[in-house]
Amino acid sequence: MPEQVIESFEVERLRILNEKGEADSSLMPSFSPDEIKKMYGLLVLSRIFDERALSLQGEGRLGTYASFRGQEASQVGSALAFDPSDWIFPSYRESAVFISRGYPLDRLYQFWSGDERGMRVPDGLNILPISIPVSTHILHATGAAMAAKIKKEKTAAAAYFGDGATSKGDFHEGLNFAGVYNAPVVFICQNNQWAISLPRERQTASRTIAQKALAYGFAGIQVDGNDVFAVYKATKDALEKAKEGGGPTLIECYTYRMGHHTTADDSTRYRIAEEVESWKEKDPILRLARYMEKNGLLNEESKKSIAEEAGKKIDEAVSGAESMPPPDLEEMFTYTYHSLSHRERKEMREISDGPG
Amino acid sequence: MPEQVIESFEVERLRILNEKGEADSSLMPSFSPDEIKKMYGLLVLSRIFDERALSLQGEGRLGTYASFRGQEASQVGSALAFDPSDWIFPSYRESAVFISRGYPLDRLYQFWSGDERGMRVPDGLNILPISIPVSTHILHATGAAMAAKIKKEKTAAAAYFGDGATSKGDFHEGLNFAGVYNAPVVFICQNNQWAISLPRERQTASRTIAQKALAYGFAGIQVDGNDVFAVYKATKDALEKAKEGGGPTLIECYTYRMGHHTTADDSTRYRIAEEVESWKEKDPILRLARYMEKNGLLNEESKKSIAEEAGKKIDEAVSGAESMPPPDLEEMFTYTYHSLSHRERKEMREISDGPG
Amino acid sequence: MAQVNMVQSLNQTLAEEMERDPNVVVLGEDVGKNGGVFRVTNGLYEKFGPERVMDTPLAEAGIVGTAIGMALYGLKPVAEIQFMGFIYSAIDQIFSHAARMRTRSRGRYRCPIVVRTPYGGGIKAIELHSESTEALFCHMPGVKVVVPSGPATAKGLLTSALREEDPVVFLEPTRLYRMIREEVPEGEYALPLAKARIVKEGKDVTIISWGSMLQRTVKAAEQYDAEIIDLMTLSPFDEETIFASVKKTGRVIIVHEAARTCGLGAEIAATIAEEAILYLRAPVMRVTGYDVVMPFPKLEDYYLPEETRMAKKIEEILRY
Amino acid sequence: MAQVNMVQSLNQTLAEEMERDPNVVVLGEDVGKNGGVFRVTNGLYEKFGPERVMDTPLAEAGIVGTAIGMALYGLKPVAEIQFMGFIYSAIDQIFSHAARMRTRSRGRYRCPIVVRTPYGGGIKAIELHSESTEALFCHMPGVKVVVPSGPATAKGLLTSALREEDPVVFLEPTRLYRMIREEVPEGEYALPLAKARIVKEGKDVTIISWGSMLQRTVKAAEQYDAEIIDLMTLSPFDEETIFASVKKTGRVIIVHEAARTCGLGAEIAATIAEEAILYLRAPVMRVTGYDVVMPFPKLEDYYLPEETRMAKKIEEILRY
Ligand SMILES: Cc1ncc(C[n+]2csc(CCOP(=O)(O)OP(=O)(O)O)c2C)c(N)n1
Ligand SMILES: Cc1ncc(C[n+]2csc(CCOP(=O)(O)OP(=O)(O)O)c2C)c(N)n1
Ligand SMILES: [Mg+2]
Ligand SMILES: [Mg+2]
Repeated sequence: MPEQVIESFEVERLRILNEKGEADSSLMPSFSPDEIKKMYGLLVLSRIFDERALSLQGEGRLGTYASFRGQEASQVGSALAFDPSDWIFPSYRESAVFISRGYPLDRLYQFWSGDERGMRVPDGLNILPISIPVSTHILHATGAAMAAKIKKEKTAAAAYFGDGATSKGDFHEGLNFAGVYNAPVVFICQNNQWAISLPRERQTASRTIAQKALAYGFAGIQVDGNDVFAVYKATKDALEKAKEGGGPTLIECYTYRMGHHTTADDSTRYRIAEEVESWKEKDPILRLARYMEKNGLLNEESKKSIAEEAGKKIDEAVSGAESMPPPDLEEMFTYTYHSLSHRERKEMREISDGPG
Repeated sequence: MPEQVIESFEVERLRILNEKGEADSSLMPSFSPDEIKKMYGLLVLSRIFDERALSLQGEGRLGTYASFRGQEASQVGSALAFDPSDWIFPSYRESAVFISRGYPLDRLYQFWSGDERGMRVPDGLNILPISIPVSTHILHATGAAMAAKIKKEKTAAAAYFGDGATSKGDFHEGLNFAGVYNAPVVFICQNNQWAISLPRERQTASRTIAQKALAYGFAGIQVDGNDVFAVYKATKDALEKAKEGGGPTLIECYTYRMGHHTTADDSTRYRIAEEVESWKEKDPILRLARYMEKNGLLNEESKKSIAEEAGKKIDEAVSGAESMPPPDLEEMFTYTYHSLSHRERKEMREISDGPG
Repeated sequence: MAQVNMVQSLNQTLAEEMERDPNVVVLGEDVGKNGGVFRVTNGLYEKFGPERVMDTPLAEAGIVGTAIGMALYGLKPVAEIQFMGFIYSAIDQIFSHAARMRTRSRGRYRCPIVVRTPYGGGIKAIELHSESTEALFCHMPGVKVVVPSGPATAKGLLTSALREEDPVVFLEPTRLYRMIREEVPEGEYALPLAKARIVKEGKDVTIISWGSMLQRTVKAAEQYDAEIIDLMTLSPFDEETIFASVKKTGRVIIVHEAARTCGLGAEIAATIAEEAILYLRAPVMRVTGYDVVMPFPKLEDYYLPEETRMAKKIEEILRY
Repeated sequence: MAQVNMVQSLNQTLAEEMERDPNVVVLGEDVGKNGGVFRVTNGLYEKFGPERVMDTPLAEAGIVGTAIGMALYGLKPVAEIQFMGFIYSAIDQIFSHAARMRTRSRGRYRCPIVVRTPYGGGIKAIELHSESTEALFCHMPGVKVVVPSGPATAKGLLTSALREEDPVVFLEPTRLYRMIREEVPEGEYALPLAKARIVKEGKDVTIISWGSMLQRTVKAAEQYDAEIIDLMTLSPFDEETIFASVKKTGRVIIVHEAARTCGLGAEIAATIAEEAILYLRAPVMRVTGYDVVMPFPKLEDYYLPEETRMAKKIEEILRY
């Protein structure tokens, strides 16, 4: 047995819907027309949310904002696969996950305008506030999944993160714990090819993100992240497996960040226009629209009315967010601890003695 | 291309010398008889060093000590593969690496007696002080290797660590950086099946440690860690590859911790005697001795004289260590910064005003 | 009431609270079969099983990070960090997440984890096994820091920590684990957090101390009419008890094992100077570890504040 | 001498030192082609190439940990942490290794890395982009902490940091990056570490401040005969300059942006109280951030000490 092969592995890639809008029927989940329309509606709503956020930011009405343009299918497709009882741990680029989960749109704008109250998640909605530090929330998803298992509840947890996040120790520890405890958790990596200015190839020398799961003894799969059906199916399968006791899954949604990293970024400094251009044809909404058109689920008219309806929701959300009264100064102290500390009480008095 | 295999991988295991002392000549590196005798001598010296340390500790003459019994081949075999210009980043269980590198034996005992001066590495010896925090020094090896590459020097770096260390984020970040920068570094994991009381299967769900390299885009190999030839060969190959620009390698030395975790540990609390017993037949020194006896390189007499010579060296080292004067109080301050801070100077005065 | 040491007291408290509240779970390195390297979790694995007493992989951020996730899900996780010297890689999880979950979600989520860790020197251990960097955690809003000084306070404070709404860093003085035996109340026994304890009343000088240093402080002060305060909760700390004592004695010494610079002693001294300076008859003085890396066993006795050093300071302040 | 802002000054200093010393290398997230998110490393990649200006994977412990390895090998690495809020996961590498390499090896090895990071609020950023937890690093022996307050001190201090024998945490006040333009000496210009700077002499009160707060402090004190000290090196800090000023004015205010409890202000106050109390005509006072998590943009103006709050405190101490 001197030189002996002791393990062998494969990594798969899943795509259902191609760029022409043709679906592989052997893999296609059974969606009702309404479900597909719902998907499309959410993709469009998300896109408009994003566009409006960018323009509001340009007018100084929002703070720094992270656009998810191009990643709508990865977010909507996966988010729709969850049960309401599942727990979602998002990062900062997941507005479409929040939207798909039914998060109040005005609160999202409120958050991005620099107001913590926007992340006061409504009771009963199982999603965490945005995690600003990259990768670190992955461990929380694993922990929640471990807790679900301990409590013998059939819920799963999921963390969303980017390709850059896979480099950090928390990713490693989170996936390793998940493997060891066989926790019902799904790791959803939106590999959008960039981490600010760092291209995917310089982030890690592994050829796929999916294969990183091998290090933890469970499966990783790459999906076409601009194919809403494939993302949905991969997530659904992973969630079912998790809840059946099959353990964690790493899903790499292979997609692209069409915009700048955030509104504070200028991506022309580090990437070429042709690359961005080449992804336009792969647009996830375009692709679903083509499929729907082919299958009589969408026409020019319905397209327009869906967009209009979404636009109206966004209008309302913006005015809702902008009509919220500013936070009380006390807000700053109220949530540090369960109840105010002696010191905080003194400091609050100091502050309310007058400005500054 | 719906469901498509996009990557496939294999993990190999290397063994040259079996438990009966038979070597696979097709894989055997070309050692001179003297080289083999040197290996054997170091294995024996290390074993005696370790045994003496345990008995000194029992007598209260050393502090808490970490025995490496059973892991001698992993340490000596790998350490001998380095050039003097290579840089070694050890953990706390690598006394035999220090010994093979020519580290003064008395300083090792001095260290374990609770005296920092024992880790004053002699000038010109490229090894770092023991890293007590597990896993964290792996990054230093990667950094040193990156530096060697930047400076265009043909040196490699190596980190030694245990199976437990692979769970920590620093392992992940260290290996990922190494992959990205194609750094000349070798990661030597002594998988001794236990991390204090945690068995390997509960440390990670991956079936081998070696396969973790796949996550970073470079090769991992498992070697029989009780086979000094295989360990040597794997390390030598990895070092050569590294220096030729071939990048990093992860080597999993599959071995066993025969003793307690440290002298402060009682391993009967968590593992069964039969398991320990079953590894006795795999003893790395026994195995090399059998090989040498078969090949006329060792007999009862030379065996005895080697042991005696080693014993003498150890005696000298112990009395050397024990005759060192205690450290000056000032020692405590001298090395905090390059030169004493104002505050330290005041504090030093306070202390030298009298005890306490 | 039985005479027990601190390890036993902590162990019993954990067992009792786990009995009482099925949501309490324990996780950390070697806390299971091995019962923890100091045996604080001894027998819990056998009693409550592997789901509630989890031996984790070797990863401190992982331990605290998964504990945070568990807390969010509704459990009450007690994470053990094997030695305080290894908490640094979990600081990010504590500071960036545990401390902020409540404020980040404007009260929707809370993160009531307890992070237990042995701290302090005096056990002749090697590097990073003797840290006492409690001040780091006191600087971070949203975290509470609690330190018992003996078996009884260990029970009272751990019980409260386990019922807290906020994350608690719970520091256990390694040197005292088995040194002191005392009577510990049986059954429910909770000491309120953020309240200090007057160990001994006195008129001439107030000595504020905690955890590992308390027992030495008491000894050092035997000959004096000193009021000794065991701070117990370091953050947020009990200013009221301190001020009341300062008003009485006019002299204050703070004793801690941590390095002087930016230790908690500085904050206490600054607070007293700010708010009670008119009562002071001498400058607030500190007896602390030095501003150096905690030395190895051969020198650690010179690093750690001990009775002679404390007594000298008491003499000095009384002469002032 | 040209009028430049702090970003330009830091950028030029890095370029000059990289020119002078081939061992200086820069590493961090987006420091290469992108020139850093604040453009402090702008143009260095083009000038010195990818081997000396390394865009790293997203991993803060990785950045500092590999920098330590590089330093051990003989390079002079300058690691950038994109925002101070992300330094927490690298604290273990800084505390457990960089700070200890010299003492651990009894002087055989040194670890002269520089960890640069933007710190402080006032730029309307989201969570963890406005931290000012300098005190954490001041509590750790073996690390130096340096903070410039404008373009000129930025050059002088960064030059010295880049020539230091010990690890330096170098904090750059984000709010001031582009706010102040001033003349910066051309060519070699090094300000000694561990030395404070008297920005303005005065008789009535000493105000100690640094980094992000200095410019506001100067404005707030305009109407008063205040002596203003820019501390510049926070650890080890310059007691001599402080004591000399205290002796003159008898009144001290310390201003920092960080949360009050266990901030560096506490240490300075405690030190003054211990060693110069007889010169004090009023308690040492502090104007600081509050003991809460740094709020989001909508409330951050209320968190950050500004001129009115400072002026009030000056009035208070002068009345004392
Ligand atoms: C721990 C941490 N380090 C650095 C940053 C600054 N930062 C914000 S986003 C980002 C890149 C993230 O890339 P990726 O994970 O691929 O996610 P994407 O932005 O592409 O969605 C960086 C470096 C951060 N937020 N957290
Ligand atoms: C960061 C860190 N966490 C915890 C410890 C305590 N500790 C010392 S050794 C050890 C187990 C290490 O196991 P492994 O990596 O397999 O090495 P081995 O001891 O088996 O050689 C632990 C938990 C430590 N030294 N460092
Ligand atoms: Mg990305
Ligand atoms: Mg091991």
